[in-house]
Amino acid sequence: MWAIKRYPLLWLLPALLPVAAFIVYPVAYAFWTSLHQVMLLFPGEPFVGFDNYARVLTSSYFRTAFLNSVVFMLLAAPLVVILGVSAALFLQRRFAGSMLVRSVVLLPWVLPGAISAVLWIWVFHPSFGIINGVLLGVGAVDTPIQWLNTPRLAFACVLVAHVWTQIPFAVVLTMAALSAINSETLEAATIDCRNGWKRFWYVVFPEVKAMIVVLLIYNALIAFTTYDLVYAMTGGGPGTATTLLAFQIWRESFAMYDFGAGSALAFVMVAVAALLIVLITRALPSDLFGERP
Amino acid sequence: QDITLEFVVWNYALDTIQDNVRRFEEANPGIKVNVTDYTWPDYQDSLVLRFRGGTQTDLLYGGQDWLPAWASAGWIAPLDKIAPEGMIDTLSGEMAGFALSDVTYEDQVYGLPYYADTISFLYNSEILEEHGIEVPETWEDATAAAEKLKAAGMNRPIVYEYNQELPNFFDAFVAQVYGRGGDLFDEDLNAVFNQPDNAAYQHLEWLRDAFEKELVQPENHESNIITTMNTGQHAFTIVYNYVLAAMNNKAEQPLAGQFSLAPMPGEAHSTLGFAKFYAVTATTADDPERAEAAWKFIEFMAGQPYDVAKRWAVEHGLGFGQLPLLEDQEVREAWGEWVDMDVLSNQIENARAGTWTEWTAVWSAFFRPLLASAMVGEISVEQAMNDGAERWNTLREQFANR
Amino acid sequence: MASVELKSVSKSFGNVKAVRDVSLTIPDREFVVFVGPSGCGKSTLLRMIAGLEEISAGEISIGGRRVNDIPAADRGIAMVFQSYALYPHMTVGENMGFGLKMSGVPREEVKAKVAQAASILQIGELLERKPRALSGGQRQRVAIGRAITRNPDVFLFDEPLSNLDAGLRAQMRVELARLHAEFNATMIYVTHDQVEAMTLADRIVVLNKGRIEQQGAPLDLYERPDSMFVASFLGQPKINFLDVTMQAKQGATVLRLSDGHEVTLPSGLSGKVTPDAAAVLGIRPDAITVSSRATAGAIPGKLELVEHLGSETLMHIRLPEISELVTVAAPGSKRFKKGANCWITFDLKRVLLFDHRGLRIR
Amino acid sequence: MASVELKSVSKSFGNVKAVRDVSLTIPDREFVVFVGPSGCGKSTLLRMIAGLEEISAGEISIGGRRVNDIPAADRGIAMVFQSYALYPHMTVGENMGFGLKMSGVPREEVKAKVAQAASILQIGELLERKPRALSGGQRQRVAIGRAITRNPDVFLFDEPLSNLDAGLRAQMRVELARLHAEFNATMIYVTHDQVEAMTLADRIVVLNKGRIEQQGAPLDLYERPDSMFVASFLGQPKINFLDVTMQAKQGATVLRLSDGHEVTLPSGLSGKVTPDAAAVLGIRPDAITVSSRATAGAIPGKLELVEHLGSETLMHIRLPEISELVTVAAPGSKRFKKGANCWITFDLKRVLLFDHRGLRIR
Amino acid sequence: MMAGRGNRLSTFLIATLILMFTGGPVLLALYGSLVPDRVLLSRETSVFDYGLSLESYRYVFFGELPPSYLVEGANRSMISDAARQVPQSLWNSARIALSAMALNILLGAPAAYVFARYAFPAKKLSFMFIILSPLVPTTALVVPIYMLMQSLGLIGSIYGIILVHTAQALPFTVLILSVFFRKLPTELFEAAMLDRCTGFQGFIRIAVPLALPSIGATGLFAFMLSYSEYIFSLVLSGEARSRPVSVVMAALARNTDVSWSLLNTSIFIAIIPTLVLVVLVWRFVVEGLLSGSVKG
Ligand SMILES: Nc1ncnc2c1ncn2[C@@H]1O[C@H](COP(=O)(O)OP(=O)(O)OP(=O)(O)O)[C@@H](O)[C@H]1O
Ligand SMILES: Nc1ncnc2c1ncn2[C@@H]1O[C@H](COP(=O)(O)OP(=O)(O)OP(=O)(O)O)[C@@H](O)[C@H]1O
Ligand SMILES: [Mg+2]
Ligand SMILES: [Mg+2]
Repeated sequence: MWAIKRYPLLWLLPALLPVAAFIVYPVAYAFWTSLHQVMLLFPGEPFVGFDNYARVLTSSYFRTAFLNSVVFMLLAAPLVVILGVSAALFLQRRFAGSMLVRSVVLLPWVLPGAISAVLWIWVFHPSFGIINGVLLGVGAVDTPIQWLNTPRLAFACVLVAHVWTQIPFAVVLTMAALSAINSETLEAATIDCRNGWKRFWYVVFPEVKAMIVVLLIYNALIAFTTYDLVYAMTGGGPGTATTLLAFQIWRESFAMYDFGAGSALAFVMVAVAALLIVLITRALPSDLFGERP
Repeated sequence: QDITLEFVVWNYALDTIQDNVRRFEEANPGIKVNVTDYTWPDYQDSLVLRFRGGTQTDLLYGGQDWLPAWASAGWIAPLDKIAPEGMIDTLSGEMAGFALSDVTYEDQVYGLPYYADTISFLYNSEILEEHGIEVPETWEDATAAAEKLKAAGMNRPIVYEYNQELPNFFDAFVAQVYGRGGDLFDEDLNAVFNQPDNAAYQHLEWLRDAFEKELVQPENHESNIITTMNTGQHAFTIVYNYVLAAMNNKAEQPLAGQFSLAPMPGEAHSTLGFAKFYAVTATTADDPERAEAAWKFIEFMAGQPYDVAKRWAVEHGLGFGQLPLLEDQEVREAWGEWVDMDVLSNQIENARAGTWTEWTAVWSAFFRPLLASAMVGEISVEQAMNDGAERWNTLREQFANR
Repeated sequence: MASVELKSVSKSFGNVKAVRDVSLTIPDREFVVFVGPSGCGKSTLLRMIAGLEEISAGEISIGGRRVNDIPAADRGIAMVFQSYALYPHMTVGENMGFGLKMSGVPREEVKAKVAQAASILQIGELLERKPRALSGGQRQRVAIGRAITRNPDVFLFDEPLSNLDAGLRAQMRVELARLHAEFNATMIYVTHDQVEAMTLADRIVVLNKGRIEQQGAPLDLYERPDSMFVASFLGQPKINFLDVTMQAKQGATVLRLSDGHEVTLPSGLSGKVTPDAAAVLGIRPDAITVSSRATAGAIPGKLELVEHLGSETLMHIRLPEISELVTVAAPGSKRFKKGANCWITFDLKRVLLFDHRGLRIR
Repeated sequence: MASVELKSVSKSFGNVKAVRDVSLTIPDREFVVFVGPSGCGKSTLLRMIAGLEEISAGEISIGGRRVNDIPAADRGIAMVFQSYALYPHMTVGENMGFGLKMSGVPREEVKAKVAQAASILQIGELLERKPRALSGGQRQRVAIGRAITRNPDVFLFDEPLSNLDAGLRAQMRVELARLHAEFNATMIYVTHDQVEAMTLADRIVVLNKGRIEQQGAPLDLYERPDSMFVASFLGQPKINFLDVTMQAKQGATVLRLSDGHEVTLPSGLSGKVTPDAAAVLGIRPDAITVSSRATAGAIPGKLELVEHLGSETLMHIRLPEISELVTVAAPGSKRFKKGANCWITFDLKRVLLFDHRGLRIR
Repeated sequence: MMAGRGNRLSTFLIATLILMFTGGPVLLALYGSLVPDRVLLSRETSVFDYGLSLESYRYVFFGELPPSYLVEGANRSMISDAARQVPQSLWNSARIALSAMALNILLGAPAAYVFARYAFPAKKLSFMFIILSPLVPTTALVVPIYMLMQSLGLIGSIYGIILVHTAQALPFTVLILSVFFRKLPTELFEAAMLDRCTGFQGFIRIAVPLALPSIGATGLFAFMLSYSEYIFSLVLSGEARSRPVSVVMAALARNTDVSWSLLNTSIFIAIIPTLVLVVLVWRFVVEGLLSGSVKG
């Protein structure tokens, strides 16, 4: 019954089944939808082939939203990983108050997304935000900066907020991975290299590389597919500055009652995300997917 | 046998809703009402999901912009189906014109107002006084006033609710166009707003100019407008009346009492009036037992003697579609705390209903990003208006042929 | 200049005292070997010198510079870890060249040095493998290689040859000696192998329970141990101890075994002899002669176990009258039979005497 | 019944052939020791018997039952891993008791057995510690403890004593011998320690590059090696090899060293002697006598290096005329000086002769 | 390893930077929860005039209306019943997120273990399946999943949410855990085999305890994913009784009738228990467990 060699499926099914039930079935359904005209205000759900795809790909928002999403992801995922890993490395140090810092680092994680948005609005708000307060207070600027109302700045701000929310997980995962490194390997490294950065790059990084790849994939996916925080902060604006592709799925489906188009857009994003995963795993080869030696 | 009605709301002042429901239950033994609330931005999506998923829903808050779509999709039912003969006519008679228009689709009344309100032009009277500025009569006045304030060191005199994902964004724009005395559509529902002499066209240009001159500070949620205006760094805003009530709330806000309502600038001083209403789903209307209970509920909430509507007005400053309440002493007294009743009454009388079709909501979702882009100068006003008009016409055709 | 100096160094893990108040001066270029029973603190001491272990008390200087707060990388040391501590993701070659690469040595030179070390260690053909595809002894050699490619001031070796076969070990011993001569580095070396200790060391430091028990030149320690502990620790097979009482007789010292046999020491200790004092006689297995016939003064015994090691034979002889087991090492493979009666005599010049506290009586 | 039988067993890792066509029968209760150079496949062989390594070719039976496809857990085996493989999250006590616990032995009994093993291994006071708080030798003892608490049919020991000090190692050796006698288990033991091999083994199997080179009783192998490899592998210090040419002279065999010196073997080999055939003379260090004066037939040499091991002295003597280095082991600490001239003679009864392929000529 | 001895000043500076970046906004929330809006927003008055006030906390926990609620001649103050749902929603979230976490570990760890340590037919395929399943944006799945749940009768209960959250986190749980399981030395499992462990026992007694830090980290991941998930929590929870924190907090954050201080109070009340839990697990995530097991 428990023999793994003979019944590997028995060990896998508990994980595969829920995923299949709550992801594969809905995905299949969504795919079906993407090939049909499913508009709630119109009768019937006729098959339309790839019309929906053509429609979303040629829609007015697609180009901007797609670029925004891709840039957002290309910035957010590496930023989260780099900052998270650096913080994790730093937090391995023991110093007075290190436990406090370790705990505080987790704070962004325990805040629901809507709340993070509120707090960051408060940070960036032109009239009562803390940053402008400080800048005005010290006389660095004489008129408040319109953080969230200036296209480039708004993009940067939502990026900061997004990175902020994702860092704790990166820290936790990296620290867990770091703790799984044989301490003597690290000791050997402290003898071999005096340069902490090199020590990280040559000894520590290879040991946590697989985990970093997972982190990158996860963060790329998250950055590519979430929009709650961004929309709560900017509503996608000003103009189209922070309009994200993932939100358009929602808009097509629920605001325009066109579920076919929404689903089609989702599968366009799947294609991009899959490409992305392939790129990440190619760029950072790790034995993540291989057979065990 | 108890009946439990499923009542879906957005969660503005949820405790008051629940208190009202409790009172209803006390008055109507045997009927229980289960309240499910969603946030305003999620509300219509959640309802669409409930409709599509077939989740038991008896009563709900409706909105003027969704009514034609929901009614034509067969999700909600006309109240005649559940109300006693003649009752609806009676109640309609006491409704403000824009409110009645908003709850009516193809000549049938689908709801009774939960609240009905106008979108208003608000200003900080102390600031205006301090700078010797008159209350703007026209949009050009508004620009002039804002420029004067800006010159005097006020960074962004106008606070503007700018969130392309909320229907409010479109509603506010329409209200401003109505202030100018124009409309976006002609009698036959043709889009005319892409003509440069159309008021909408001109107003969008006005907005674009105001943004360009850095007179406007966008806020993406009305709740932020309350706090932002209360920092005293801004003089004007355009928003729902109950927001004014919150801005002038002495218990909470530092500058309470400084904010006043002015007639919407423009030649007509008109504005958009709208109604949110209690509606009944089609499935419930078809089930006699539930239908009866549902009617009792709607009648309790929105029917005579309008106690609940009055409560909303008194406690939260929500407007109402039931005209008799305008004369109610208690209401006038409570409102007097935060608004000049005469100005407000005038504005209400001067308000117009919007143009709501089956495809308005869909179109508005498409049009709002265009508006937003045009305001900040990403695209030209002309392009925004033309694209919007084109989409309008396509949709109109599609719906005609469906 | 890379003398190593320990001043009253101590180390505790929680309430385990691993190293207690060790003071030791190792001059530049000396080859010092630490020996001591398992768990006596050898590795801990090495790790403290390397800077891998916080120093609980005391002070360590390398080349005259206090290094307590200097990070490991800056102490100018190379170390072979007892547990190897290879970098699992690097090939053998990369493992060995890593230290050099990190010191900025050009790639070509690294390669040459690695190749040289690999050929010394006979792992030339394994350079491309990852550590997990190596045998235990091969891993250990990589660990050695990692240290000897470098050119440090101080080498720290923690049982570097323990997993190698005898032949290889002998070769490596020679190589290490050569390395020492060549590099002019100070060497601190931990081993359990007596041959290594005796042949390599300029000085042996015997540790016991975290303390230095005795230190000195190898042969000195072997022949003139200060205590029973040192006497028994060095020398293989172990020294035999027999309880005796001492008597001074006509200037000579007479030791009486518990069965009444008397052994008269040729050289006098008489001045120090308290009559009838209990003492312990120590005699190395190779200082005992076994004969199959009784001779004058010989002590009778019975062969309990005979072990043939090839080049020598170990005989475990029970002395029935004092019921002690004595080990005798005889060269070659003597054909004594198990259970046979025999008579043993001591090489009196090599008898060591200890008092009741285990300290040597000279 | 736990005989172990290997039939033409091979193992490859990719294109590395670790074990080649090994056939071996180990009767029940035998104590077999595997020796061989580092990397020759000892551990691999052990792991194959244990069932940890897929068998590339051949067949293994335990107790007469083919076990190729029987999982490790069901082979009735206890093993000490070369790398210990302690469970890091368990205390020493838990590590040692884990196997018993898994076999459903009652808690009390586990505790008793663990306590007993711990006291044998002298780690009684460490039972509550985690492995990472142990010294290398302590960890190794825990690894042994994990095996000996159990009562398997076959014990597999992979260099179990390599990190222990000499004294402890001697004690453990005795304990293992006792254990063997007591448990009636078959023992397969890998070691690099010749003393262990010679004293513990019923039979020694010498491996070389994945093949069995020779097997037999310890003393047999030492005294009658089949090949130069075995001769040089066993015995410490290593046997000396000198190139000679053979001649039959009057029924005796005369070996001519390259400098013309002749050594006449007392017992005849003449039948096999091809005149002027090249051969190799093997002579163990302890079969050479060194004298400071020239005697008849003695070969002159010069002392290059003297190593004092305490109980014996190793002299490395250069024979100038044939420029070979010969190692001589003499008991005690001989006071020869480095650089002194000396003359060596061979114990002719102990001379071994090998042909050009390295095989013994008898 | 010896503690990094980086220079004290740099340690202090970096620590401060991290504290300010990660903790700053939350500190703002704490401040905001203790100060009424009229003080917070006003340029003229400051905390020192009014002192800190716990009235919002009292409202959330005891339903005690703030004194300002009853101020004569003012609208009622901006309080919302949603704030009073916070404690209940925390309880809901705790049940949902803890269940999702437990399910993730229970269901995911065996699969991860098998992926990490065994070769079997169709391994690649099932692994690809696991990897690719989270690619589809959840927005596209809302309708099908809603309808699926509707047909299972799980709308309006926490069970549907638990299931969905579990399924959403599982692919990553498996991925992360298999990376960790891969790092465990093979020898340990070999030793376990010889100690007569079955595959299952090897998993339970060796792999799981050794991977505990990583299981902790993964568990935190699943927990937090569930805790902060919004869309499914919203649409599947239905009425207030089964609503998790994320939904209630969003309701507060997006509502006009909630004062800042009440919102901030709710934020605080919502995060403290979670933070405590997360920090507890977190403390042992950083414990290295592997040292001293194998040589080499
Ligand atoms: N995974 C592997 N891949 C390739 N080669 C391997 C692998 N494992 C072992 N080997 C090789 O197989 C040979 C036999 O290894 P094994 O561990 O059995 O040696 P050993 O006799 O135990 O040596 P030692 O005495 O050093 O422990 C070695 O040469 C080793 O390099
Ligand atoms: N982390 C620790 N916690 C508690 N005790 C420890 C720890 N590390 C080592 N010890 C103890 O300190 C003592 C010295 O350990 P050390 O490793 O220095 O011994 P050693 O002399 O190298 O022994 P061996 O010859 O067995 O390697 C041992 O008794 C060991 O049990
Ligand atoms: Mg040690
Ligand atoms: Mg081995």
